[in-house]
Amino acid sequence: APEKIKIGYISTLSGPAGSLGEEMLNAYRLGLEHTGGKLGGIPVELVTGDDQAKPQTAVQVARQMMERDKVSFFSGLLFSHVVDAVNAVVLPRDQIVVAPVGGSSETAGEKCNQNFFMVSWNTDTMFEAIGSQIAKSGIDKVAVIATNYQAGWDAAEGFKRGYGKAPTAEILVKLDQSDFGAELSQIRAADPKAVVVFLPGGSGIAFMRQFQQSGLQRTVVPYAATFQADETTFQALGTAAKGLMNAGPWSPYLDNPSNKRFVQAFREKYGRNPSILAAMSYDTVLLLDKAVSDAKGDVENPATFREALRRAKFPSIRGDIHFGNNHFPVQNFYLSKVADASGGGLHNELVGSIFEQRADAHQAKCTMKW
Amino acid sequence: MLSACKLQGGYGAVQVLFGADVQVDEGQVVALVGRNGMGKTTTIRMLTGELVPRDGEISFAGQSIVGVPEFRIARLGIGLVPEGRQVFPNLTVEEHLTVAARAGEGGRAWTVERVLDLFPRLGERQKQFAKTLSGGEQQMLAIGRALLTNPRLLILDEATEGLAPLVRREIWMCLEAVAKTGLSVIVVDKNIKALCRIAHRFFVLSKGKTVWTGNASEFAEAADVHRQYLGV
Amino acid sequence: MAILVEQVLNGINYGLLLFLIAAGLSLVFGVMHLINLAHGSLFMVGAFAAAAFAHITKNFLLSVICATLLAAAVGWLVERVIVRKLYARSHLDQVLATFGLILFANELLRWISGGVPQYVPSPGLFSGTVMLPGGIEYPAYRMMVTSIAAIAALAMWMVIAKTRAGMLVRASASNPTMVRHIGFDVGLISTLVFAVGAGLAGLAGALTGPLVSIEVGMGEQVLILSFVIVVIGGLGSIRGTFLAAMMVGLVDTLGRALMPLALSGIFSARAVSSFAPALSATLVYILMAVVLIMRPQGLFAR
Amino acid sequence: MRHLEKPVVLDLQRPTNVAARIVGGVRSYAANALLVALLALAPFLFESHIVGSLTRGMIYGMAACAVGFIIRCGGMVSFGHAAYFGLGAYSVLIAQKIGLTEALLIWPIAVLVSAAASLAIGSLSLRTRGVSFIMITLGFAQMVYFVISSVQGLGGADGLGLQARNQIGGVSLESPTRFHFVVLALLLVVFCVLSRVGRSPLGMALAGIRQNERRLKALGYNTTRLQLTAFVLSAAITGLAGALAAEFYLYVSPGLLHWIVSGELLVMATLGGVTALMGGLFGALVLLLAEVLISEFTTYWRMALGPVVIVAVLYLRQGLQPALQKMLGGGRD
Amino acid sequence: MTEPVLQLRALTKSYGGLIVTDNVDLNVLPNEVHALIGPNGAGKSTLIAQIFGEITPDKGAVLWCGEEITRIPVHQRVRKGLARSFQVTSVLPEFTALDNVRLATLASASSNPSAFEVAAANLTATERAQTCLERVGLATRSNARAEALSYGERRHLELAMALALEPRLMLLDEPMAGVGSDESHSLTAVLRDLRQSCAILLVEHDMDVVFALADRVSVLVAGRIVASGSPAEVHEDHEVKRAYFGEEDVW
Ligand SMILES: Nc1ncnc2c1ncn2[C@@H]1O[C@H](COP(=O)(O)OP(=O)(O)OP(=O)(O)O)[C@@H](O)[C@H]1O
Ligand SMILES: Nc1ncnc2c1ncn2[C@@H]1O[C@H](COP(=O)(O)OP(=O)(O)OP(=O)(O)O)[C@@H](O)[C@H]1O
Ligand SMILES: [Mg+2]
Ligand SMILES: [Mg+2]
Repeated sequence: APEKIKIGYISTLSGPAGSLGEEMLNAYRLGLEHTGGKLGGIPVELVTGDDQAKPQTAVQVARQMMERDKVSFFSGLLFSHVVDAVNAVVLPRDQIVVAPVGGSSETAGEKCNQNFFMVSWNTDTMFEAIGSQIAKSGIDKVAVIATNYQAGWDAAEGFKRGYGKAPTAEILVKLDQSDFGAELSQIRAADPKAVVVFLPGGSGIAFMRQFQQSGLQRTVVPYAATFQADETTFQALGTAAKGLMNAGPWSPYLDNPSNKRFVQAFREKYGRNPSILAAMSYDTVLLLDKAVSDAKGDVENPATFREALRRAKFPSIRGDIHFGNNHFPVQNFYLSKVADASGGGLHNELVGSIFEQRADAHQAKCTMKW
Repeated sequence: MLSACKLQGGYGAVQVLFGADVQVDEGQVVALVGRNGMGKTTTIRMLTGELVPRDGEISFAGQSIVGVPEFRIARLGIGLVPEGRQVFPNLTVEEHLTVAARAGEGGRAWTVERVLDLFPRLGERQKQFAKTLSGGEQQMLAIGRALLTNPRLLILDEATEGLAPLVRREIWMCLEAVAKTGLSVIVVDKNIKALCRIAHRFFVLSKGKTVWTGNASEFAEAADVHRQYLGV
Repeated sequence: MAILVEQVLNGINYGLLLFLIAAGLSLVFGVMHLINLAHGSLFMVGAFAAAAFAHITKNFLLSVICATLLAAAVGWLVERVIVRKLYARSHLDQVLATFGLILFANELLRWISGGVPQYVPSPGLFSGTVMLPGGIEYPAYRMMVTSIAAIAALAMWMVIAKTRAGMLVRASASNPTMVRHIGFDVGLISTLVFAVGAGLAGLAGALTGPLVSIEVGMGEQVLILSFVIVVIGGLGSIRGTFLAAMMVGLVDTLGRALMPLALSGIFSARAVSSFAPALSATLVYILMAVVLIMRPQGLFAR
Repeated sequence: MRHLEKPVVLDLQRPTNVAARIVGGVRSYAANALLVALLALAPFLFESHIVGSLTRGMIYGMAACAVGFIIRCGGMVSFGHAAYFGLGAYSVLIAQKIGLTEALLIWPIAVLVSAAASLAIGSLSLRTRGVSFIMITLGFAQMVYFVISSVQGLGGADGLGLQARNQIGGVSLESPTRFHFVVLALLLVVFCVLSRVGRSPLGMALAGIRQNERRLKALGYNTTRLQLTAFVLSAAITGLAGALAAEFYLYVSPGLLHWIVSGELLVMATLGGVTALMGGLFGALVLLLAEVLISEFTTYWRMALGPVVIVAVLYLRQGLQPALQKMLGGGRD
Repeated sequence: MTEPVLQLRALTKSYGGLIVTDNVDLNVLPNEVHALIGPNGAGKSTLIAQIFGEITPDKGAVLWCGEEITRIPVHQRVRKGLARSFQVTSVLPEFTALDNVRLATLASASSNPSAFEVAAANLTATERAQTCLERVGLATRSNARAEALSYGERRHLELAMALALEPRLMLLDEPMAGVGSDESHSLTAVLRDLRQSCAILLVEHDMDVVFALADRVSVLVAGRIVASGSPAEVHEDHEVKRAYFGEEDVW
């Protein structure tokens, strides 16, 4: 076993999304604090690199980490296109990637890889959960609005799968759109009871604010994935977030010892609940800690480390989870609702569970067996 | 009223003036003559503050104006009709006159009406943008604009350049009329004959240096000066 | 039919908003011939400042005024320290230096704000909707913003076209040396114009704040669109900028609304829904290309 | 272009003495020669990641030199060269998708694709001049950006990875050193072409167009066609650089087509000095190395870069290459 | 009678309501100097620009040796043998005088400038350029940058550039503007020399020059030709006196 484990931590640390990267890095560090700065008992060095949310930059950083820093494995990724780019240069060289977030339907399906592990979710599964929840509550007219790119298409597909049929209106908008006058009029014309939103970054914030001002909020219930409606966006959304229903595999109010320790420690440090991105980042550390210890520290041997990751029974803050054959988790999904917090501000109230031990829909397309 | 002594300087490292002098008294018309490129325009640029002399002294109405910014000098009462007209292409004739107008003292002050009386042609083209005026019209506009700032000293640099004989004559007649109002004038021109009619005093520039000064009759006599410094 | 009317209204609305953003840019270009890439950054400063002032004063109107003034003050400072040295330079140098300003401004604001998107509440009075004739329910805040933009447009046109100050500004645009010769301090005029342009950008940012996400980098998104508008309108022409902003607003909005319908006869639903947004995003640029090919100097060249 | 102070003048009066000519030649190319030597020796001197940065710098430098070329010759400020850069890169992606792996086939295709696009875009854009030209080139580049980023088969807005680097006649380019030398060789070829064209009657006419287009027309030159020729040449080179970028990153995404890339290429060209043949290369290397070095210490590295760029523009008016050349003893390239 | 090199037939151009060129008929014979005079704003420069192709006329035709060229672009007209000078000097400021002229000789040598030969190596072009500079008396200044030349020298340089094109007709728009009297003499001499090889359409306000050079004079007033004939005839023409010269000659 090596004396020290070097983690190649690539994330978006500058630019508009830099704050998300920072939130995740904070949680990752908190996780390492809780494991005593070690993984499986071996001291850890965190080598961080900023990808600027650009795949090309990420490739540069990843190469540098492999060649100069000789990292043991990669972690810390945020955006799916950056994950794809890093995977392209890293996986063929038998380096293992354990990403907290950023999995696309392709990496879960045809492009699944034995060296790639996704700790959190697949975007479309979350929207599958939303679709299924809306269907359950008997809503018959739904509008979907999503950004016109792979993740947006995944979200729309996932929704349809869960909902069981096509929505009344499906609107795709360009990346970074900030004016939604035309779209809100279209939604109003469709007269839906719910609107499902997948607009990443500032686009989503702009939509929610204009949605609030349009008066549609009185008749239409907005649904989104939890990572769009949590502590990372509350400040920017203000009252526009209130009433937003959201689905995800985790809530700060899940009742298990790991989660309690995490949430409490995070609150002490930052004075608010952790976001779901922070949670996934923290959970990654818990997974790695267990896997390294199972592999007896032999992280330099991909086969051993891979097996350990696959079968790690770690004390996840999400409770009971395990990896499917595509290295994406099989887990529960919960419904939350943004509401006023008792101490002022907003929080994500846990409403109930949607799916139990749900595997994503792409597992069948992945040929990997283990 | 204005006196410039031993002006030296030029553009960056290029020295153009090597001791140019000009003096103008109240109500006097002074002609500055010399061949092409001898530094007439450069001298004027120093008088109006566009260039700062490396050496020499300029005083106007009893105060030194070396290093004073151009717009302050203009406000002290120096009006310029520059070489090449320099009208504002995107302003109409009317707007030129509005923008330039600054109140002058007494009943003799120039007003828009008086300028339009002097140049009836401008009155006909009040709404036209200056870029669409012909050369002569632009020249009239440039003179009108300078007059409206109600200067105490008017400087004209090649005001008849590129104009038809008829218009040229018109401009000369206007200048004569203007000079009669008691305004001090410095005029640069190639037309020696016309200058002799209106100017009281002559300064001849050669290679950036004032080489001859004298009054109109002396100048008319000085055939050698004409030959040597003016090439006629 | 009603939806079409509503979409036209959306387009006009968006156009006026864009005008407010582009007006300052057009003014500065028109007078100083300066390509100011940092205009977007001033827009961003306005939005962030409004959020901060709203936090302190709890008063929307006050925060907008303060933000506008702050942006104007920043403009004043930037003009005196940096921009003034750029007037006599090539457009290329201007692009480069103001690009440097963008980098700096973005990082500075990221550092100050912690990189988290900011929030400014929409004012209580305008948080609801208004009922327009024809049964169109419309966000009151948008109506307010666009009326302010319309007033700003009118005021700018009046000042520039009708007042002596406006003439002076236009004169400085074409021949600053001659303006000095008739007794005006062109340096001061430039500083003032730049500050007014910055103030307009700040006002636009402060007013747009409640509609969008106030975040670092918001300036660059509006920057390109503003330049497109200024160029279509004819460089430096406020009237042209106004017309171009309306055209862009309408083309963009109607494109987004109608493109899927237009394509749906031809392609499969999947292709339509993914291709329509891309195509409507290019519409504005197609509009610009067509205008420039027909009239290289823009709609209203000076 | 109002203020390109140091013009491209064809000096007739070269020293006649051969020795003096050689010494003079070496001195007036000193900055360029040093840089090329540094690039050539880099794989033996530096760690691999620094070599990687230099390779990247050469790729962007090639594109920036092409951008600088049409400013110097033809007075065209293009804000849309990202389109040709991106098209070159996407050509590689598409070629690989249809099963090609021979670089000597793929790269010319990339060059042709970019050249063809620039022929169409350029002939429309060249109806305008000045700021309108800047904006219309940007407009066309944005169209290309939005269209390509909506094509699902090319990965949409996310882009796609390449399988591996292409080969030259069966020789793999996977080795960073080998790839570095291939890029360097291509860069030198590009410089030869640009230098030769710059001294030709065409280049002279183009330099004339920058100064006074109306005069050139009055001399009987079809100025628009000459400008189009230069524009297409520049775009073709940029396309080659784009293809190399695809090979370098092994990942192609619309980010390569984004207007910010056009802006960065302009910044590189100007920072390095548009009057200099190799200005763009200097600009690109300095900018990218600064990014790599400063970002080691802080994620706020742009806060330092901004003022550096501003100061460079205000006080280093000619750009880096001429300034360095002056330090090394006179002459120009 | 020889065929005119240039004929204008009912040429008309207006801006908005203002008719700048009004039904102008004009011809220029080979090797004649045809002067065009008229008050400021009469439309002389506009007419020159239409002949040269920079402005497209609304109506009428421009004929070159009998062939219609009303709508062909500038560079093709230059190839046919037209050249012009500008009312405001127009040279390439960053080039040397020699390179300015060489650009002209290279243009006349081939319609498509080569991209791969070295311009400086084209010795014939260089020699011809040098000859043209000599003809206008600028040989000693051939290596000075154009921006460093004096105004009068720049005027001469412009003529040299026009000469290098070996035109059959030169359009000269106020070649004497801004030039002092001694230089104006030398320019007049150059022009007199020039008429050996080509026809000249001369716009000029300096009547001394006009009467020294012109074979024929046409007078343009408010866009219309009001008189045309030999210099002496035009000088005595009543209409012209009223509109252009004015009655008495005190100034
Ligand atoms: N901006 C400038 N930069 C450098 N040199 C200049 C500049 N302007 C003029 N010069 C030079 O200064 C000298 C004097 O020029 P100036 O314009 O003062 O002459 P002038 O007597 O007015 O001539 P003209 O009769 O032609 O108007 C000339 O040799 C000219 O080339
Ligand atoms: N683009 C335009 N729009 C409107 N009017 C114009 C335009 N161009 C020229 N004009 C008008 O056409 C008339 C003729 O102008 P032109 O420049 O041809 O005169 P000119 O005879 O050359 O005068 P000068 O001797 O002063 O140079 C002028 O009255 C001018 O105002
Ligand atoms: Mg002069
Ligand atoms: Mg004229």
